[in-house]
Amino acid sequence: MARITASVYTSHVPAIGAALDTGKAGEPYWQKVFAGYEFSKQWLREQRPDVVFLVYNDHATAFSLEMIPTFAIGCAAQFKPADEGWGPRPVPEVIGHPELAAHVAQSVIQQDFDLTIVNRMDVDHGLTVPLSLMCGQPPAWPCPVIPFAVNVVQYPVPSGRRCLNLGKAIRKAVESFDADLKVQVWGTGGMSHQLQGPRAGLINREFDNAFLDRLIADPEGLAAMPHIDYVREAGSEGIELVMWLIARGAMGDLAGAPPPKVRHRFYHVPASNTAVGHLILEESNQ
Amino acid sequence: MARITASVYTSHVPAIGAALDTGKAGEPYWQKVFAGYEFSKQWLREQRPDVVFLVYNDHATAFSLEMIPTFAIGCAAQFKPADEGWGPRPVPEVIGHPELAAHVAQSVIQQDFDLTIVNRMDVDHGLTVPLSLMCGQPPAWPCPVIPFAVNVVQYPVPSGRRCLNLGKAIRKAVESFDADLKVQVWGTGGMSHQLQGPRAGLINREFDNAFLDRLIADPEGLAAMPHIDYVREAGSEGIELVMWLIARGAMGDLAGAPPPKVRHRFYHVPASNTAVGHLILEESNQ
Amino acid sequence: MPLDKPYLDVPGTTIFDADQSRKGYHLNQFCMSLMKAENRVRFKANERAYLDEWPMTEEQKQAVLARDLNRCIQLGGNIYFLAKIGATDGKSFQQMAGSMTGMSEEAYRDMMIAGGRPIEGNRRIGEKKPEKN
Amino acid sequence: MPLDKPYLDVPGTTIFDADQSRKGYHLNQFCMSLMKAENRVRFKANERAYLDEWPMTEEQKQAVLARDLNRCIQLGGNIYFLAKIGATDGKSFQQMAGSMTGMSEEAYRDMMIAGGRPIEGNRRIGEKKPEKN
Ligand SMILES: [Fe+3]
Ligand SMILES: [Fe+3]
Repeated sequence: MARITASVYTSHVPAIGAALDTGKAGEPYWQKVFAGYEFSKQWLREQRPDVVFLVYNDHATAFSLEMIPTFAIGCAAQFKPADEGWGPRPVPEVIGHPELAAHVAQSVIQQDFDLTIVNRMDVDHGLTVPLSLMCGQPPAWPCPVIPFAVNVVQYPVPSGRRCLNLGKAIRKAVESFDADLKVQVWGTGGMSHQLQGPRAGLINREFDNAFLDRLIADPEGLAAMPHIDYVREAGSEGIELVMWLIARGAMGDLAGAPPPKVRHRFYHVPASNTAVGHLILEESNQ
Repeated sequence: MARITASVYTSHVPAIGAALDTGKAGEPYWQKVFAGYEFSKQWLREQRPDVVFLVYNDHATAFSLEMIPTFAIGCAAQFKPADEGWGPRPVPEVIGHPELAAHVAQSVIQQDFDLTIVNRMDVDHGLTVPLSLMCGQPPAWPCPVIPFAVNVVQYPVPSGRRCLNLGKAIRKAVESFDADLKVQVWGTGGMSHQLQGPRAGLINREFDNAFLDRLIADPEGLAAMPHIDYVREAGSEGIELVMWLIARGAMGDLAGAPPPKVRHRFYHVPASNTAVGHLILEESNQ
Repeated sequence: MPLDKPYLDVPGTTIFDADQSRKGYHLNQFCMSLMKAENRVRFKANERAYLDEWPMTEEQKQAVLARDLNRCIQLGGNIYFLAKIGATDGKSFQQMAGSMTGMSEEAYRDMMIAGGRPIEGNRRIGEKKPEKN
Repeated sequence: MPLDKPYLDVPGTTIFDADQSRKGYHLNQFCMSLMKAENRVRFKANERAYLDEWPMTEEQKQAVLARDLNRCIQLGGNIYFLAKIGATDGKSFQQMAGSMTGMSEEAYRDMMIAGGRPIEGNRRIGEKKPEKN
């Protein structure tokens, strides 16, 4: 049977992708960011999953205002890096896992999550920057990826509670898949940042670090935090952090297993407008 | 405050639209169908709603396999009748109600239904045939309509229970809208029919009439019926009947009010490949 | 396949699930293209050439050319998509549905007027049928 | 408007909700069109003519021409859509964000390097600020 082995959390700042793609990764400004992922790249090589279930949000790229799905699961065989206005990122195509994706879709819909099934979509920096941070610049990504897009652009976005429960449902779905696969769930976006209006540039270190603490030790409590707290404390785009609760909900401790091991934790300000946060949690019964 | 005054249930067979549009409505074959809606047209004129919330399914018209939303709410100001392969039906444009639609979307998403918001879509016979049956052939539809599309094309479709609960959530949403509107919820599709394979043409009168009985008197029990029973007993396309539970869930008796009044009930076989069922339930405290 | 499929014992019926959808993706998207009048014209002018623009299997193309809807469904087609071929050919939904049953158009229409195909004997594969239908 | 909006007291912040989305629909869809290289070329060649192809309000068009992103947001624009204008102009997200704060590009960048805009004094409209920012 398939099983979830770890969850990974990381910001997905577009400027990080741009720095890599334009050869600026060696500059001191960016070195401070990439240094936080040195451990992670090594860890991913050692703990290489068979599939990554990657939770992210589309930034008005694949989804315009014509159709805004709350939750969309990518069931295609491949996904192209999107042209977000300055040409597609020069990174590998994303290879999907249609069988597992379809299985998760079926299982999760039957657990009363009203997914939108997507068979064709380009993926933007929300998905490709975490892959770059965790894998560097390989000629191909190390394993298939299932893109799972969450609406955090138009209010109301799904609640923290809904996201945590969705993670639990994804775990059940993965565990009922009839093949011996190691699956990681990644939650991306955040941490505190605001890209709009006179308050742009907002950063809240205390909020961010408390969020990381609670994500590790008190996810059920954290899931009760209302949207307004994210917006007020972490900036209008800080709301992306609700997506981390999907990955957290997929960990075994919420289904009765022992708490996960914290393998890595990193926090840095700034990358462009954003506070970068990163966490790796491993199932302790690995 | 807005309130729900009634729910209407009806099949939405495309051939009924074609019969009307090509002047065949007077033929004996079709007269037997339209006769069942004479009362309903009169009733609708008398009980004219300010908005119809119309639950239907898209038949591979607005949604291809690229994106398949489980639940999609139409928030646009207008919706064009679709070209389903033989040109658009010669019926009026559908005028939406963007304010109420957006309010219901916000409220229902916050009640943990993961809607897809749609701001541009053409509507097919699933939506326009019920309007034709209930309104005849007017130069404009009598009121704004909020299209609510449910995936019943690709398995798994949402469960009966999920649909009934969605109806309850829609009721709460409508009742918290700050304008004095009379809203009807319509559930469409069904009844028994199968359009594919050697079993095409299946009709099950007993199942259909029991479904109508239970929809009136035991919606909570009916909501527990699994998909396989719809498919086995009512044909592969009979699964559309789950959508009737959304309209039923919006009635007040499930929130503590007295049972609704059965204003009209009609059943006829056949219209093309399909058993036609039709029901009008009125809130008793009108 | 690891998907749970409680519907496999329903006779003469193919449920359009994720596996079917994946198998039939390009077949169904081809059908969808027939919703545009200019594509209908191009398809009718040279069916084979139009089909060759789509990454469908040869089997799928042959099934479309032969208008063998049962075969199309086996190969991943869904009836709501396949209906666009029927619309292009000027066929009604009743003609299309009937064509899959092995019955003549007239016999199928008469069966519907007489109340449709009975459920008895049609619930499960191998079930004893009380009458021929 | 009957939508519940608990976020109206957050200073310098516009939440992109259904009302904003409706107001800004065509403005945002115009922005989206700039994701295609040929549209970027056409827009740059004659901005006014390109904007006139869209059913936007005159105010929205003026705000785009002036690159007044705060005004665009007021008129229903969303930052992820507006970012396509920035990309067309060759601006980074940091330059775009900074342009809305009234700060110089340099001052904004330095603020970010120094740890960003502090939360103290920025939680609620009218809140006393412990320092100028
Ligand atoms: Fe983001
Ligand atoms: Fe239908």
